[in-house]
Amino acid sequence: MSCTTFFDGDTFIHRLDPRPRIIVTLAFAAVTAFSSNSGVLCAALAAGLALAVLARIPAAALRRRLLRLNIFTVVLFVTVPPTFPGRTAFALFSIPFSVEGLLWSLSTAMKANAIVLVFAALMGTIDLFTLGHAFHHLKVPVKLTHLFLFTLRYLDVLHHEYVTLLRAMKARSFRPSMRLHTYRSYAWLTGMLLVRSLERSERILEAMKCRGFSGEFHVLKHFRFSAADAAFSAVSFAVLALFLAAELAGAAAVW
Amino acid sequence: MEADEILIRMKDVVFAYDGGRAVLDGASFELRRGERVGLVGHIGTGKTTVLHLIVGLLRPRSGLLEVFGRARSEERDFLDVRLRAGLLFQDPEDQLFCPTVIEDTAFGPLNQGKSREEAAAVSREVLGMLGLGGFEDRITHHLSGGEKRLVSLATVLAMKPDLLLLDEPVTGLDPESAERITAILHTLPQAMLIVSHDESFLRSVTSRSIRVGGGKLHPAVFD
Amino acid sequence: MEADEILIRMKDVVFAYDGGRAVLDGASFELRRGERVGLVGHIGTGKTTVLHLIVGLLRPRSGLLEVFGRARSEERDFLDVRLRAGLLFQDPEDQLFCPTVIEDTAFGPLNQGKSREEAAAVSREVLGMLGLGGFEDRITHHLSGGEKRLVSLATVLAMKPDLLLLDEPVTGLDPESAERITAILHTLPQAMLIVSHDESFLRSVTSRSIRVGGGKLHPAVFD
Amino acid sequence: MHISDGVAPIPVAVAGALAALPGIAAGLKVLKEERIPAAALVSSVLFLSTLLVRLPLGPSSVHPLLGGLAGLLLGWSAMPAFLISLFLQALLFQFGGITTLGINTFVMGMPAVGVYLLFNGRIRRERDTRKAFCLGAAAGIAAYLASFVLWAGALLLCGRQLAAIVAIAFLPNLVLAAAEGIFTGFIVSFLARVYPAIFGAPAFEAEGEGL
Repeated sequence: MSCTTFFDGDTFIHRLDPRPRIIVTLAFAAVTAFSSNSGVLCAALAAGLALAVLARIPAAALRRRLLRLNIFTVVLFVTVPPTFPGRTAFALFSIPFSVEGLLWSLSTAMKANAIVLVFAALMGTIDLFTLGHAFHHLKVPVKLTHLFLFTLRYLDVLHHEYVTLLRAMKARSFRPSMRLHTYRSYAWLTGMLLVRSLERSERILEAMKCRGFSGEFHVLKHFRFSAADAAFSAVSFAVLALFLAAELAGAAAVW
Repeated sequence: MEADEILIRMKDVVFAYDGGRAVLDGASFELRRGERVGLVGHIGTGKTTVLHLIVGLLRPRSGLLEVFGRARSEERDFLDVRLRAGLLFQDPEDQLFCPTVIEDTAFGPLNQGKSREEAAAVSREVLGMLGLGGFEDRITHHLSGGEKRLVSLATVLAMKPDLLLLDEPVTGLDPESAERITAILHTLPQAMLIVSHDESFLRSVTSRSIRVGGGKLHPAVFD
Repeated sequence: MEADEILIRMKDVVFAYDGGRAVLDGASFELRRGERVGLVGHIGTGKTTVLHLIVGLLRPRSGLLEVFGRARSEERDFLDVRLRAGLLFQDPEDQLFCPTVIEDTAFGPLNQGKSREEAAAVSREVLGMLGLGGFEDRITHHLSGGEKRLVSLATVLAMKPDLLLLDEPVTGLDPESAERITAILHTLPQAMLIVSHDESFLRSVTSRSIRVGGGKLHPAVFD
Repeated sequence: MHISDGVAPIPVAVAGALAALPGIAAGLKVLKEERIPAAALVSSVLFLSTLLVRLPLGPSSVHPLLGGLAGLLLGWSAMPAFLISLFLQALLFQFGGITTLGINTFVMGMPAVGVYLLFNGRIRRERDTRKAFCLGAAAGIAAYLASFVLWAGALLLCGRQLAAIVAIAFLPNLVLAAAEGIFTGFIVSFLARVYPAIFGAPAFEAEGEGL
């Protein structure tokens, strides 16, 4: 297993410049989080689904992610309506569930799902390293970009070390149970990885110095903003503008 | 137990890493009580894989695997194997994770359900046997390469295994440490399966060897 | 430069890690332009230490160290050494820290003050020479072990060094990759100091070898 | 202890981002270029550990959060480190969210920085295993509880109707804080014995006095 997998593929979404994809994702998330209009939320959810389908995100992976998200949604539906003031929709074990509470939970769930879908379709389809490069070109601070890239670079290396050590523990009959021994063993495993990773970081710095490192990082990857990217951006922002207009015009017509 | 009890029986085992081609493709062999068998072959042919299959860290795609007289296929079948078979990893860095030597040697015995006192006692005994008396409170991470190898061996022996699976126990060691380990292996009563590419070492320690190659296991003949 | 110019001169060098006993204790040797010298010795005897001393990652307690004809002792003396001596690390994971292959190979040239275009050009040239054409945009950590070693070598060669310091360049590689690296080393014009415990590899690539042992450096004789 | 997308209204999301920003900037400012690999590798391990370690607890198991440990090891750089690891969690596993990245970074990162300011001086000098364990446990519990308080506060800002969630989460989180403390204590005592220099966050400070 790799910790840095992404939804690889060759759809037109994959071929788009990562920079407009990042910006559109952020704009979409902001507009959706701002919305309360039922029509807009339905449209946002539909847009998210459409993009996920267009990006050919494997159904199983998508289901897994949505399931994880919606465990939280279920918590909302159980906890919010009983305490939300408003008309009673129904009562469960004599606990009243309010209509307003149910609607609030529903709209929150729709927002969350729509954002997750778009996030997965537009940004989850970018290789993480390319994402780092795109951040650089979007003027994210250089140190943050490189912290991100270095974190990614060694995630799988360290993951491999973790798995290997855990396997050796298993070979010595280690089985997790609710004992201090288990907590201690996991803690030592983590501690050992920390020690080794710090030592490795020193070797990396040595390797950097050997190649003349003087405090400056360089990014060589560049992107081309093509006609397709312009079209994608234009359509996306037009749709988002429509969402905003509908939201502002029909704010009264909630549900 | 009978003297010629079969400890390991592998029959037509097929194994492939995820998405890769088969590393083992119809591999068969047997190891009996008291036997010491070498496992030789080029890098990447699957020597380590064989050891990991035996303790269930990897699972075959197909084929039969019997260890200690019982067929093993699921995780819980192997729990008992791991209590009785000691696997020495090639790189001690992959095996040692506790702060001090004695904590590392006591880890296995504690997992076997021994009390702290018992685990400490068996650790001291094994460390003494390996000439590591006085190493108990040394920080494992600060030991030399040769010392780490010896401590790894101690962590395995502390579990009093019936079977030793050793992955390159003397590779890269200075001659002194290598000789020390060779001498120790000579004195141990357990059955052993030893991966090594050092033929003179294998000739000295084992009674026969098996060559891994082309996914199969064959009796090996040294030049 | 003269043909027999001395690239490295070490005389009576003493080195010890913090609080440890001396790893090198009066070590002396010379390496001349065009020479290819092997460095052999058991694990933990200080082979890697010698390479790290030469580029100033470690500093001797005492003794003389001249590289490229000048005595070197402080950090700034070594800045220039590092731009002209290419050190290949034992573990490619430590050396390949950039996301993509071309960024890794261009890292050195950019630090040497080359423009982006020049750095990219020299990277492409070196990658092509090593048979890695088309690897430019590959993510380094997805490469195979052999490919990582080759890319590490490319990152070093892209700096057009006058001297190569190679730490176990073929260890752990499959025979194919090892042969490929051996063949490449044969074609390179640079002087080389190569740490390896593979004697047949050293015999093929180097003209003489030095043995590290007991803190000293001696001419090595292979059996 | 994350807040998901959709829950936070825009003003709260923006406020959260603005609150996190100075800490992130400070963390980047004190992080010297040549310490970036060290900070990145340490935060990789923390990320992996929170993801992969499952501490058995009753019939279930829990993931550690390691805010306290992050503070002890990374100092102010824990802020950008959490920003990155929360971004990755949102992108790869749908924990947290993209609009709530700022709030979540604040919730996780500020307690880490607080622990650093409170405990770092002491942990650097501590060589006694037992005391190191206690300091680590205190750091772990303090950061966990502080994160819980910030999380609860942020959730209540998002809407009064979420109070029930906070109420339900209260008791379990006290137990989780204890598990976190024990786990962190063992890690810290390990490090104090094996590699005390690791608490030099000196590594991640600018020359002289960090901030």
